[in-house]
Amino acid sequence: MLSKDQIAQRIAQELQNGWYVNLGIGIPTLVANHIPDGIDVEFQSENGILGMGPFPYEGEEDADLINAGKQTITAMPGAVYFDSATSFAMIRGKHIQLTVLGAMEVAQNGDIANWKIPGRMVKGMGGAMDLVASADNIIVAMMHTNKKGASKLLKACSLPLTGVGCVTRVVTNLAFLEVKNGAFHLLERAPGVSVEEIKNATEGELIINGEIPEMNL
Amino acid sequence: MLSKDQIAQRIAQELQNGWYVNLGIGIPTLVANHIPDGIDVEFQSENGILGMGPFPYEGEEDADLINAGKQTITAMPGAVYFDSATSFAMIRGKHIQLTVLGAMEVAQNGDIANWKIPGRMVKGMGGAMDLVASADNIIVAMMHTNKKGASKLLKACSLPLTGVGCVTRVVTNLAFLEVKNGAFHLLERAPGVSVEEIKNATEGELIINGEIPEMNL
Amino acid sequence: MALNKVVAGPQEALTGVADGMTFMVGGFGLCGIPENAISEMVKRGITGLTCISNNAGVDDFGLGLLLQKKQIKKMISSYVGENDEFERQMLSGELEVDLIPQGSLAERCRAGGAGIPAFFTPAGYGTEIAEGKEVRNFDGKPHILEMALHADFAFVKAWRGDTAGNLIYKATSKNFNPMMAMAGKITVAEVEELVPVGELDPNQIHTPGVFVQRIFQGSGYEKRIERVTTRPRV
Amino acid sequence: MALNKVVAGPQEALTGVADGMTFMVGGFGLCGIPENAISEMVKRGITGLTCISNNAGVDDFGLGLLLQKKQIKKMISSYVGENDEFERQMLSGELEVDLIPQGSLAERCRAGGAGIPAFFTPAGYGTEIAEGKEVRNFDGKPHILEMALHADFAFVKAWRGDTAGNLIYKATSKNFNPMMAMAGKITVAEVEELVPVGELDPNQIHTPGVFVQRIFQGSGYEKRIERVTTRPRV
Repeated sequence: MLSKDQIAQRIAQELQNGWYVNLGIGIPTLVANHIPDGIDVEFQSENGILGMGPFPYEGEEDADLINAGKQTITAMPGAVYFDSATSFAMIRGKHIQLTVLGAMEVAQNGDIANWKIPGRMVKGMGGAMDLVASADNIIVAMMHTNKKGASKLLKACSLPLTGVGCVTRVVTNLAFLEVKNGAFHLLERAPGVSVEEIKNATEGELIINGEIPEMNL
Repeated sequence: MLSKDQIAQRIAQELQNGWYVNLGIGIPTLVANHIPDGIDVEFQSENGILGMGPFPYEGEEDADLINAGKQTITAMPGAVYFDSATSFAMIRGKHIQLTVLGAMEVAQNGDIANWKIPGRMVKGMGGAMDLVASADNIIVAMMHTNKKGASKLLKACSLPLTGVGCVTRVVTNLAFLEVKNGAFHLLERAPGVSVEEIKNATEGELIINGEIPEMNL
Repeated sequence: MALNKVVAGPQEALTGVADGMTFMVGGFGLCGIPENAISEMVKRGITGLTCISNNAGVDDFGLGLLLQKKQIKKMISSYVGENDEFERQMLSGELEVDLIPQGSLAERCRAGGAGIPAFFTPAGYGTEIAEGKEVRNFDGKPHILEMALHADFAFVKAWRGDTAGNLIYKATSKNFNPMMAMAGKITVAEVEELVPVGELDPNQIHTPGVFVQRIFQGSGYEKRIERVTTRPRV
Repeated sequence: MALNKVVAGPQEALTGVADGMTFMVGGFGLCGIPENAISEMVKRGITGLTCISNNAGVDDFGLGLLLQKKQIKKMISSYVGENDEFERQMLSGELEVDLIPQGSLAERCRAGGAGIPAFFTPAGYGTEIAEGKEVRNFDGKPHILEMALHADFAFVKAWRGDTAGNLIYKATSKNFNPMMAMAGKITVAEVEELVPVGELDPNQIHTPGVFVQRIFQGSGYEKRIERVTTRPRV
């Protein structure tokens, strides 16, 4: 089983040189801590920065410099600030090569639900709907099951959708999966996790082709 | 009869304090030379400047600083440069209080034709279609008749239109007219020009209400 | 002479605000919010407001101050999740909430300012956001038609501004301010530093003064940070 | 590390250009045009081009150089009137010309870069420009639907740029360059001065590097002036 940090680490292995990347709140944020050697990427935060750097040292926080999670951040050399319309022009216009975000549910057709639970307080979708509607390359980072043990990889989402047919890959505490042709395709197992465990935790159609390797972290 | 410079001068009398103004090529450009005392306005040139100043002194031309007529210009204190999308956001969004432009024909319903003569080389509409489609306050500066002596103030335009029902006022070498309710309303005569002369030079419906004063230049 | 948009302070700047009006309020979270204009709105006790703002502040700051006093009738936002009073009013039905994808919110404000009445975007297609909206395929991909947003007043906050209303924002405090400045019938800009015309490089201005009707030097900025996050010094 | 978009020069920067492609070319008149990229296109002799550019240069400079060699099949522009060779080719039917209102041209480029497939504008309603286009009333006023523009390559020219592709333009040489930079599948930026990352203030960048795939320091800029206009010294 992967820790949240290890989920981020596995996702970071997917980064390619020269990519611009948008990381959502939660596990996705941790991806920035695991950039492989020799890979240069730039992080976008949709509130208006490209070239987001690490959190500032204590005492060096700047109220005018935050990320989309409202955390204080720093800027890397080569960074640039811009307004929200320009920010979503980048996102909608497919200038960002990878979007990593969390989800409550992912369906085998690539649908994602991550913004609303009926009957509960709705906080809003923020930039998630724009991100999932436009990005060609979307990795979801989440636990394989919810707190009650129910699968989050489903035949169909039960919650209100954030976007349709958009998720291309999922990394959970149990597995790395590709979403295509209306099914989850198991690519890798988390260390120490069996195919059987993954099967049992996946409600949606799961395609298992040949021997499934363990992740190499 | 007004000279081209006097047409510009009469139009300049319409300027109000605090206005942003877009001046077209030709006679409209001359308006900037006649700003009345005590009136502060800023000139926009749609290629990307607000706060356009006079032409530079010889030897001080900057190839990177031109107006929409491709002439070298200067910038006033408080000027700002912007891209063409922002420029037309100002125009389309009605942030410019007055547009002055030339015309080949104006119709009594406010239609304007100023970009194309069938059978001749077409140079293009430039920004004129955006300007006339959006501005609430459009003054046309032109000769009352064309080189053949035919009226340019018509019942209906014969040339391909630039915009429909948009012209609010016309200043010619003969007169100052308002365009409303489907007719030209004569407001002022050029010095030494009789109402009769204006009537004869106007093909469109001309409303003459009471005594028509001479312009005060 | 450059135009002069300077007013004495928030009181003069908000001349004409009235119950039931629609307001755009710049900022992302508490970053880049027009603190002085919000305070003045609280002071005036104007009610029945529709506020277009990406967020709704926190309980005791930003738009939260107007929520506390129940001055807001409707919020148009993309994310409103840092505010208990908001939650209470929303669940009780006192507060109307229209949630909009963040990119669509930004673009709808820009469209309002730019004279574009409507545009197509893929954001929200297939979700409840698309309900009742026109859907059209472009290049085989479904998009929905979104309408421009307008406001009676737009309140924006910049870092530096000149007397002609030209504005420069600092870092990520830019966010929604430039588009909202474009879309207000009356745009009120408050700045940390107000300078004479000629002091700002015309090449570096983010919001041209043409979009700003009134400008004043703000005071007493708290510039609160919602989530101070630091890393250890090595 | 910041991303590195630097290529050696125009030759490397234009790798992949081919006959029949669509090109966006920044500039207004001869102001802010990508002189080096245009020269390289002439040198390569690529033909059948569709060029999206506000103007078409003059007879012996700018896009006029490509017209002379009959490399351009179609121009998409708002104003093309400074060019005898253009006129000859247009009247003879050798050259296809699509004239677009200048504001619609700018917004259609931006839309292409911003993932907005179409938008409504009042410009051109009731004229021949509106023929075949959808008309819809908003607030009682008719608007026409305009579509986004895209290009295989966008050539832009900036004043300063850094190795990550961030660009700053000077004065009115900005014009169409920022929107075209957004709308190119491959955007090639040439700059008068190329600097290392960190030298440009992140607050003052006009085109974020994310829109630029290749950047090089240009050379031999003529920066011709179409209409030198001066006033007498008093």
